[in-house]
Amino acid sequence: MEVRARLGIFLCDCGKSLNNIDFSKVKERAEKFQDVVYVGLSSCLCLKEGLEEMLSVVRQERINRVVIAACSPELKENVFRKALEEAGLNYNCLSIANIREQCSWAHEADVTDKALELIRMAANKARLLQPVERKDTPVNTEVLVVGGGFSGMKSALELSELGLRVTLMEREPVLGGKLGEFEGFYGFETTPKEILSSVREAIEGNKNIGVLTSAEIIRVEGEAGNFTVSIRRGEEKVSRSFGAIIFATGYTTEILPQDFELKPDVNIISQRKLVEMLEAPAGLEQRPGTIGFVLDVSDENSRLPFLSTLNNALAVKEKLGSEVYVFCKNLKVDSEGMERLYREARERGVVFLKFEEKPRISKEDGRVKVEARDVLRGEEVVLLCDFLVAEEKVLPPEGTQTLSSMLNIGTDSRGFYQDENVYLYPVASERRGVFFVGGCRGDSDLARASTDISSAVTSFIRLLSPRDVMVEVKPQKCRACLTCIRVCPHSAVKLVRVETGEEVAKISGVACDRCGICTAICPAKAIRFEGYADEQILAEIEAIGESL
Amino acid sequence: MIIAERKPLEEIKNMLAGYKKILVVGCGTCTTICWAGGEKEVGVLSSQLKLASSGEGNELSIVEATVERQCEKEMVIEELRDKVEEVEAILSMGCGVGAQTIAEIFEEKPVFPAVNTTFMGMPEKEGAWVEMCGACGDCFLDRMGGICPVVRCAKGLLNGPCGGTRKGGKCEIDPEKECAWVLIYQRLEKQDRLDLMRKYYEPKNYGAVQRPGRVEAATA
Amino acid sequence: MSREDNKIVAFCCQHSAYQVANKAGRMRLHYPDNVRIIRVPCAGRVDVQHILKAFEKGVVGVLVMGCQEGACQHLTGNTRAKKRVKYTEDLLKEVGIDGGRVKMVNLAPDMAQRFVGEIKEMAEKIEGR
Amino acid sequence: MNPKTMGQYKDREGLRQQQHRGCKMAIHFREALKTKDFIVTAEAGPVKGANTEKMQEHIELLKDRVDALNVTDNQSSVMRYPSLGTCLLVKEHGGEPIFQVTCRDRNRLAIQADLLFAYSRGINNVLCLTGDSIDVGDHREAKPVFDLDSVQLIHLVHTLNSGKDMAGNELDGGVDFCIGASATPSADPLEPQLVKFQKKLDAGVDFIQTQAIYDLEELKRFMEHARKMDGRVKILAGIVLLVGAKMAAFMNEKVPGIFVPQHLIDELAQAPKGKGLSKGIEIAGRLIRQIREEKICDGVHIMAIGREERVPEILEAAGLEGRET
Repeated sequence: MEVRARLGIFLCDCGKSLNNIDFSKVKERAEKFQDVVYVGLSSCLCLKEGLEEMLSVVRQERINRVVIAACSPELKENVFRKALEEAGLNYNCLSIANIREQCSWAHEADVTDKALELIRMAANKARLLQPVERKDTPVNTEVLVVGGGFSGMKSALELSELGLRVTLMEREPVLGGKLGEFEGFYGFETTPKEILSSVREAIEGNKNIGVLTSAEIIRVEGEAGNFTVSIRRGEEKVSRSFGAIIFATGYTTEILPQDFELKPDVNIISQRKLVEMLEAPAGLEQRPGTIGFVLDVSDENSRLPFLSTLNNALAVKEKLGSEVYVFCKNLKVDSEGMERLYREARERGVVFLKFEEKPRISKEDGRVKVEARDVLRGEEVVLLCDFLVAEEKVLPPEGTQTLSSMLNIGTDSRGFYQDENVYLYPVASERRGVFFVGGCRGDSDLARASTDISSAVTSFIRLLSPRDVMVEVKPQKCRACLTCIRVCPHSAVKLVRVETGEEVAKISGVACDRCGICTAICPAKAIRFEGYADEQILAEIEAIGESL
Repeated sequence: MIIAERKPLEEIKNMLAGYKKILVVGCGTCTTICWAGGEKEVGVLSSQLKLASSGEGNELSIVEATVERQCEKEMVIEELRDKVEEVEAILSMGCGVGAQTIAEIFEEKPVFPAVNTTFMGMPEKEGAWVEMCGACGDCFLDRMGGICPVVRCAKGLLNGPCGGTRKGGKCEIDPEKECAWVLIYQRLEKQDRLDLMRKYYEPKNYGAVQRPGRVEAATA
Repeated sequence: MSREDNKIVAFCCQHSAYQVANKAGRMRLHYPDNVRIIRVPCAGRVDVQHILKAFEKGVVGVLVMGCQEGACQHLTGNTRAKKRVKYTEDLLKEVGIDGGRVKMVNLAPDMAQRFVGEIKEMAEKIEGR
Repeated sequence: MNPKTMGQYKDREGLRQQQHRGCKMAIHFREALKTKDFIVTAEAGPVKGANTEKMQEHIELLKDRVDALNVTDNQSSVMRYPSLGTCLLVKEHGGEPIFQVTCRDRNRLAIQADLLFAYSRGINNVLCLTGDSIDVGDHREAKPVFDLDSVQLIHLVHTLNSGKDMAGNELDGGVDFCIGASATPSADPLEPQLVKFQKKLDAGVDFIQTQAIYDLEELKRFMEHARKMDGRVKILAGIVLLVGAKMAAFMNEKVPGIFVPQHLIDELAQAPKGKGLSKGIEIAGRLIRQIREEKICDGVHIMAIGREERVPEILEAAGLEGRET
């Protein structure tokens, strides 16, 4: 049965500072609004004293819907809601009129009438607010981590430390990823290989982490808290449930990219080849006297090529003692520690040359000739080197597009996950419960990957806390037209069979991000968004009309 | 599903000229699903009619309703019986079948169509539908790779594409639309059944459905 | 007609435009007081009917204010709103309410000046109607 | 000749000779197809209106210069003087008409009736076409008929030739049409078109007139396919007169199934101001000459849309003026 609304209106003049509102007039007029049983004025509603007074009035007057006319809701809404719950009211029975930022402060002249109208809008809406039930949707706490490189393994370890079960999936037969391809991090005591083997060991000894190698995702269904993932391992296909999925699928490099117009050669080589040489210098016929690096021709966005160049240049100096020249357009040293690496390289005698126009590269007497105009010196430079290390372009790994369309998640212009959407940045995606960490978000280094992992883990923990269902499909009105399923940006709606046997749309409380796009678009008006329901928005509009 | 489109307001206003009390009836089935005449569109049209009539100083009184399936007499009676009494005219937002069903039941009230019924189609994406079937009464999709040239080819050709096919296999009349015959070719080629396309098809029996059409189930 | 009768409704996305309005207030950037802000969770929540209803109630201008294109937390909310605003404009034209009285505005959270400018522009437009 | 008396001619050849009595044209088009090394046809476009003077001039100008004159049927879905009526004018002037029949405006009853009438008036050649879509013309709200398609139309003419109508009824006074069809050598993709082309050949046609072709390599590729399918049918390459670079670019962009290579557009663009048309005539002449010299196909069909009076110049440029027809 509908309980008749008993409205209490609590005005706050913010320490008597809202001088262009005549609160006595507001109080007098607001008392005449429909269903209002109390109007009071405070100067510090958000402080202990003000809150306590409000609570006692709410209890005394048996107020069941509260209107607060004060500062902007995002400032103190949670304080007020909590207080109301103490008084035994559902937190959703509160409507706030923003009479400070959007009224008193926004206008110079007397705005008593406007304030009154804002309060009437809030009161109209308050009358229609429904108590919200907190539903504890069961959430699967096991996490699937896709990609067994550094980022993937680290994510698995961090989650397992919190006592969570993790399945770590890798496409290749062994864990490891790209980390082993680095020669070393200059100035670090441990080598990448050592880091890798220690992480791998930790994974292997961990009871909470299950490892699936040579495994690939073929389908992802469901939503945050309850994903069903179909995985193929050779001939075998398995279907498993997870609460969240962390993608750490990494990146790939195109050695000697197309736009570089170079062909691999005995002495035009990739960074990886150079690393192999550095690992076994004894295998070289003779020590190379000069080694050149060319950078920044095909891709200005990536940091990784700069990082490997600086590291490898220093390693060449140390292990081979060759002369090292680095040709580049712009040197990016914005990652942690890179400035130091750069300085050290210069101190050790690595020569950096800045070009504007692409260097011309040719062969001469079995050596590689690089001709470029050094814009800083303003002169043509000709270098003959024994080896030329060419830039590698950082690209999304194979299968990224397939995964992206399977997940219904977009990629950025370079094809990496998590484009620069400010709200989702850095690791979230438009699908709640799906996160991206490390190299698959564009190029990354260990520091950035580690930050990513922490944010993803924190976000997942937040996902586990119970959420209120605010957006719901009324099954009897649903025509199963699938519109909401098609438009939901978070893939939070699916078709389910209800008891009557009919199929209707159902919104997952966990996956829903509460945008109301489905509510607005439903042609049968079958979706209700508590707090922003049609009748509630229309009631606010009605209040504007009433004074006309 | 049946696809329809809202008529321009001007046309609807002209139909309603002289009537003061109107019942706007949506249909909860096809026209809801194709966004032309569900509960929401009933609200939008009613709002528009109110705005238009009050602008002319002659406000209409509007009753809104939505019938689960306007083509079902029982449902129409159940939902509209009482509401019809208070109005002078009925505006149907169902397909042509729905409007005629209402007209047949409430014979003393004029019934006006607020939508144009356009075709039978499939949703392409949200808010977009494409024609798929022309109800020819003589289905031959088995030989056409599951693509009906009767409605998906601009000319309804049966033996292959016309010479107007545009570059990339687009239709002569609209570079945005696919040439059905190129689609049929590709589909049959994929299934290794191109022989079906190479066969000659006789002129179609356009009399397969005798107008007015009527079907009665043998077991009825 | 007094300004009080010439009301404007601004549907403001809570992620951007609503914050922008607050910011304008904090900066004491004054704007016409006939605007009424309705907070929405995303511009994509605003429906044709909400706008039409506002006009039915005598409101003379409506602004739908959402995030910058490409920066919607819900990806398509602001672009859908833009389409809907365009459609509503056409519906209003059919009932003799001239175009320009409904407008989609895309705002980043720091565009207080722009917000005020848009309100002023709409206020001027409806004053001269 | 009184059509009522047609029934008495049991012998078709006799009928044909009867019809030809008094004709100036030396050879019947069917004969030309058989005997000529290189066949030339041209298009006569009916006018919009009942004033047929200009058409008659064109007919008079062209009838002895080409082997037959095609008469278009509401070309581009633009309503005009009828194809059948214009064919009669060609006959009256002693020319050899090719009656173009599309499926767009008439159902199977109307088409059969028109064909019977045509034959009764000595119109013996029919080009079976689907017809452009209603949407490209000037009566866009018309109901498109397309009761038949071009392949079915070819079959229909054969049915009539066999002395029966489509419903299988005996005809009192049969017909014997020389049957043609069209092809689109520059279609992309070509394969579905070839399937249909094969159906036309299977149905049985005496000649093919292609859509406009400018890229002879494309034509050669098409001819390779066509010869493999049927070595017997006579294929006439369609030549549309270009009047300037603008028109060429427009056709590339807007006219389906036509591709003008860039070098021709450049050539037209380089022509001095006001000389675009002469350049177009030169190009058409050159194309025809090359087709004939390299024996790419059996002839050409010249479409000088709206500029029929320039056809003799094209023939001259092609070195065909003054040849025996």
